[in-house]
Amino acid sequence: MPSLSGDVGGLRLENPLILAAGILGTTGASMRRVALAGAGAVVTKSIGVEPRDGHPGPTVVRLGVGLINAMGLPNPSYRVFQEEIDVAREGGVPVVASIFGSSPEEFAEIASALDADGFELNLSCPHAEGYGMEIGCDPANVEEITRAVRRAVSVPVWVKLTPNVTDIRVLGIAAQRGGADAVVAINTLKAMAIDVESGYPILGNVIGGLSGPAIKPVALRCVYELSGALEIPVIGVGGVSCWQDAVEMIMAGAAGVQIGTALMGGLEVIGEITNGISRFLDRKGWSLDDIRGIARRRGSSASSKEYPLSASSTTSKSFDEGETHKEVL
Amino acid sequence: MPSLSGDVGGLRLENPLILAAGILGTTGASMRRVALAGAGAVVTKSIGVEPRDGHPGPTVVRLGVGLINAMGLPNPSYRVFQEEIDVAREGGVPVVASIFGSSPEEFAEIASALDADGFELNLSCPHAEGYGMEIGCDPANVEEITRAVRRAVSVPVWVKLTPNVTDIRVLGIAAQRGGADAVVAINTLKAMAIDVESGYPILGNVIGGLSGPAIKPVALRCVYELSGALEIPVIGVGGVSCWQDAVEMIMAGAAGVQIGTALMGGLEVIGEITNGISRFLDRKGWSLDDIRGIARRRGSSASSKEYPLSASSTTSKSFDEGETHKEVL
Amino acid sequence: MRFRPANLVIKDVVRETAYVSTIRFDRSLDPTPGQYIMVWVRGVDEIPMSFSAPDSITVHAVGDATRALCALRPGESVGIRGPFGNGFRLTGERILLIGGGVGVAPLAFLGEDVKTRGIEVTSLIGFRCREDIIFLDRFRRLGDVILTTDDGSAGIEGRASAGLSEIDLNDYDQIYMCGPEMMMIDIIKRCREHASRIQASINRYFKCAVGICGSCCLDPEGIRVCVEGPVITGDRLLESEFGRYRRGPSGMRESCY
Amino acid sequence: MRFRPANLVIKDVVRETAYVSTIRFDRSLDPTPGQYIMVWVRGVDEIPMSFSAPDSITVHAVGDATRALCALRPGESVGIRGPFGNGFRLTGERILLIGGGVGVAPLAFLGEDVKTRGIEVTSLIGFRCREDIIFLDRFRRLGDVILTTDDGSAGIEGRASAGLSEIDLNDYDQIYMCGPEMMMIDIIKRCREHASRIQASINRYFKCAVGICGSCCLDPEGIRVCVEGPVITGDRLLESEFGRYRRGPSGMRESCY
Ligand SMILES: Cc1cc2nc3c(=O)[nH]c(=O)nc-3n(C[C@H](O)[C@H](O)[C@H](O)COP(=O)(O)OP(=O)(O)OC[C@H]3O[C@@H](n4cnc5c(N)ncnc54)[C@H](O)[C@@H]3O)c2cc1C
Ligand SMILES: Cc1cc2nc3c(=O)[nH]c(=O)nc-3n(C[C@H](O)[C@H](O)[C@H](O)COP(=O)(O)OP(=O)(O)OC[C@H]3O[C@@H](n4cnc5c(N)ncnc54)[C@H](O)[C@@H]3O)c2cc1C
Ligand SMILES: Cc1cc2nc3c(=O)[nH]c(=O)nc-3n(C[C@H](O)[C@H](O)[C@H](O)COP(=O)(O)O)c2cc1C
Ligand SMILES: Cc1cc2nc3c(=O)[nH]c(=O)nc-3n(C[C@H](O)[C@H](O)[C@H](O)COP(=O)(O)O)c2cc1C
Ligand code: FES
Ligand code: FES
Repeated sequence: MPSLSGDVGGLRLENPLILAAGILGTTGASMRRVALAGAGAVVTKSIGVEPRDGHPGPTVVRLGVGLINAMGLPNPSYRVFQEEIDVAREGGVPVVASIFGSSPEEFAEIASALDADGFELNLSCPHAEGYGMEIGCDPANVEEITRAVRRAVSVPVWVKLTPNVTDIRVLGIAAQRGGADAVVAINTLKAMAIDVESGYPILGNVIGGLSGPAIKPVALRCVYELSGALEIPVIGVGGVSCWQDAVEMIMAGAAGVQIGTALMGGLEVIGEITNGISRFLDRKGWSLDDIRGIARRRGSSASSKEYPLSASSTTSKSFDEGETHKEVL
Repeated sequence: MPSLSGDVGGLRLENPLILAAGILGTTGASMRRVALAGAGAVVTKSIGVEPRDGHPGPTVVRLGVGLINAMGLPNPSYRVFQEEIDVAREGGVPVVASIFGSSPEEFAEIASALDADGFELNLSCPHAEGYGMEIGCDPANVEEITRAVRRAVSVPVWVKLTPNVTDIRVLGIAAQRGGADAVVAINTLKAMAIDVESGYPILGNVIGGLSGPAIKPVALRCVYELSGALEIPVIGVGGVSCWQDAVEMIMAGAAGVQIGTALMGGLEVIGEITNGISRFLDRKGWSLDDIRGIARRRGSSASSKEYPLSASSTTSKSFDEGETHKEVL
Repeated sequence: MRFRPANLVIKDVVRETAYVSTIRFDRSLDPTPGQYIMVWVRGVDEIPMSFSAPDSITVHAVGDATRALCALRPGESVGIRGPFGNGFRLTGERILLIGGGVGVAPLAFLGEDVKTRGIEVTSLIGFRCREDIIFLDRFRRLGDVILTTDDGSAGIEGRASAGLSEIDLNDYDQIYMCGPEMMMIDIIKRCREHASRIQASINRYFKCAVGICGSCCLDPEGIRVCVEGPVITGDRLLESEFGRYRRGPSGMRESCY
Repeated sequence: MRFRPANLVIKDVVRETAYVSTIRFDRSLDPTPGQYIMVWVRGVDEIPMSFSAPDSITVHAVGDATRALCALRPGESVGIRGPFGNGFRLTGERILLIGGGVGVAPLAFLGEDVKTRGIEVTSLIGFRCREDIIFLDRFRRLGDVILTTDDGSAGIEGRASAGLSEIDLNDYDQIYMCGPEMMMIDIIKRCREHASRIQASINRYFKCAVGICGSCCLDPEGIRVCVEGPVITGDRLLESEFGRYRRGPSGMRESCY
């Protein structure tokens, strides 16, 4: 089996599959469980300065194509969160603390206070007033906040970007300028759902963020655009639910791949994806490095109308039809 | 049966369901066929100044959650398109010409030359260099182009907006200021797909636009935001594939609803949706006006934590479980 | 599969006590006893509720959402997601139900469900006082009932555990439990040797109810109570945070009550 | 259901003539004769191709994509979407196949498919010259063959229609046709009275192949040839644009050839 280990945004990971922020990340025990289920690293729930209960329910709407959530950044504040990080670390993989704040100072305050293997700056949550994408849409904020955290800590700093902008590359460049070790793309798309029987918006917060298979094509485009524009690595997230999705992300240029909504189907999906990637590389005789960003190299030949490179010299028989892209939750 | 007729963006329609631009809109005969299948109005393929063959194939990627297309605005130019509009009009419903250009002058040139029941300005196509969203992301362009067409013609002018921006309301306000009779939201989301067997981006143009069920939650949010910010009507489009989707759009504030990708399943869906809306209104004893924008009125009570209004006094037995929201293609 | 909240019309609302009402819907949701639904009281909140029958929930009005729920009238409706969760696993020929307060609701449903299969049911149910008693008739129809009240106004005086002396737990193949956390942990600890035969329906703070947000996770295993529970066996509870602490909506540890 | 392009590895490429090659894949796609696939020659374009057998296509190199396709070697692969379209509808006991050029490909597949069901097959196939002839052996194995060449270098001299005099169309329950548009419309017009018994596989400019983009629509009914075709009956073709004009990639009308 080919090795899946490598450096992802300044951390050495056994495999590139990472638990996404806000998914089973409230308690240390649950992150430890995800780590033991095979994740290469885990990211915590986003943690702020003060405790927050989050938005009233419903906080999620499940759709056939994904999930809309408006949790509202519930968290117990960084003051009580170190113990959760410590428990999560017993899982034996790096624990990245996702943090949010309303200013560079708040971000730096939290990052300085927590001992974690890395920090992910949530500049992208689409449903919390005064936080997340409300400040993260402005490249000047992104740069300044990144720099503040970069100065405050010595571990890797990742910046999680919102796709709800005209050009995500501008945000990526700002993060890079601020000293980020990697960008993470994407957070959820601003979305809503209405209950036709009553006319009520379903989410307690009316507007929330769309995740799951629906957003994967958008996430992939963002990863492709960012990896073409940046020198720092890009970590892909959004709708990954099978190994093919993860391979697509890596082919678009991702150094690592985060997984969130797909865990709704159970933690087994982690092992299924990492095994799937291994089997795929094995069948093709490729390494992770061989396929990372391959879409850009291939894509440029498309426009130049060159003769195609041979896609594969193995027979398609080895491609199990049962392993087709699982497009829906 | 309750009446579905009414004014939509300056046009009197028998029902609010409208064929979306670029869907079966290349030939007059095919638009006539869609009209005869029950659409309240039809919008043509986007027409430009010069003939364009469009992008090399593949031009579409079908996913479980939707479709990604990069047609590349193929069109025979407005110089030969009047005959198609004339044939389309034999369908007995208004024919709206979708047009695109790279400047206010080009837009005005095309609009002045065509005799149609209305114009829809494509300021939102995400995969054609120099056109569509490349110019339509800038509110100044939107306003200027809208004004130029508004001056050139006397029929209703609709402006189709891109969701690939931070705040779509800014574009809506620009269109309104330019004199638009309505805005149409949304065009597709910038997206891509990669073939894992070969590493090639699937679309000939690499990047395309995502449509279908995947984008409906985003479209709904855009319609909700726009209808709260504008005085002119909003026409909703994006992922509508069953009557519930159409009702959701209207509840979010849409005056009319366009349908595109769902026609992949056959033209019958048009009748299914309009019938579904009628039956729903009938069962509830509501009119289209009663439900238009209801989500905003309900939504505001959510935050004030008032006691709930009764959703319905009919029994849920009349809600056929077979009629659940069809979330996937 | 249905994903969005379904519209459920209320058929009737029966006031059981001053603070507890049973809300019956106009159709059954075909749940397993012990399963729950997320009930969306539109404009207020969405909260978890166990079934007290295939077509009803029994609600203790303790806050905004439960109060709003109890104030709904027949013909009005709620949105529901579910049924969710594992529910009680039926095993054995003779079973014991131990319930406290509104926690007796899912047990009454369970008892009625298993009774049709010829299973022998004994119930031990406790309330604060005579006025709080609910479903006594339903339990009597199932078999022997031991009743306790904290103030002795009916039945044996004391917590439900006071009724334990009336029975021999060895007589039962399985023990099903639902009630206040301190009551449940107290009983589980008293009869540790039977812990693996105890199935307890527990409460944690549920938000997503689909096993993804992490709000309901039980230390130290990280059990997602919303999907792997709400019914957990006594032996697993003994090794957990249960009875020591729980987490509030922010994820902050709180004492349990 | 599979949505994305499937990866198909090429097993062998048989050069049939200077410009025509048969590309055999390493597995069958289980098509109905007359159905087609969208073949993605990666880095070049995606084009429609009829099946010449359950596991092969036969390609006339006329431009970028078809040339690139014919240049692929065994072990290389293409992406395919499909099978798409209606395919030929089998009806009757005695059938006639009328093909021209590379258009004979789907007819050879049809003939071999129906032969296993004991249907009597006669073929009338035309080519420009002796060097262009393909699949003559396959058609001979099916039954009587009438061969024409434009230059008379083999068989009857003239277009395929020149061979019509050799047969009585009344002998056939159904007539299946594929070839150049002018050849097909010419024959359909000559035997108008049989038009409803003619099934012709026609070409239009396909882009999406899922019935949504409108590129392939046939006037005046707006038939979406990619999903409702590519096989259309002669009587509908007589009432259509077929043989008068077609549309290019921009939607512009062009003369047919
Ligand atoms: C699986 C399960 C089954 C339940 N079944 C029943 C039942 O059959 N009958 C009944 O009366 N109650 C039941 N409950 C408890 C019920 O959900 C809470 O009483 C209710 O959520 C309180 O909401 P509120 O807005 O009225 O009160 P609040 O004032 O919001 O809260 C009162 C207390 O209820 C708890 N609570 C509030 N929201 C939630 C939530 N989303 N998830 C879990 N706990 C919450 C908190 O501990 C809080 O301190 C059940 C809880 C769970 C987890
Ligand atoms: C249903 C159907 C089945 C076909 N089956 C076969 C077959 O079995 N064997 C075979 O050799 N050819 C077949 N063709 C024709 C084949 O698709 C074209 O020859 C091919 O697309 C040419 O592409 P190119 O890039 O090589 O040439 P180009 O230089 O791009 O085009 C040459 C000509 O081919 C036609 N064409 C190009 N692209 C398309 C397209 N996407 N759709 C339709 N026509 C197009 C145009 O008329 C164009 O003028 C079929 C076409 C259709 C619609
Ligand atoms: C229930 C839920 C909670 C989330 N909470 C957070 C969060 O606290 N911080 C954050 O940066 N992203 C959060 N996200 C976004 C995810 O980390 C991820 O970016 C997004 O869901 C897309 O990935 P997915 O499709 O794999 O879920 C949350 C997503 C969901 C569904
Ligand atoms: C194949 C295809 C072609 C399209 N062409 C156009 C176009 O020419 N002009 C335009 O404004 N929108 C075009 N669109 C966008 C649609 O009009 C519509 O905004 C979008 O598809 C979302 O709606 P849907 O989900 O119902 O398809 C096209 C969409 C598709 C799928
Ligand atoms: S309530 Fe979200 S994981 Fe259980
Ligand atoms: S090719 Fe697009 S509709 Fe037929």
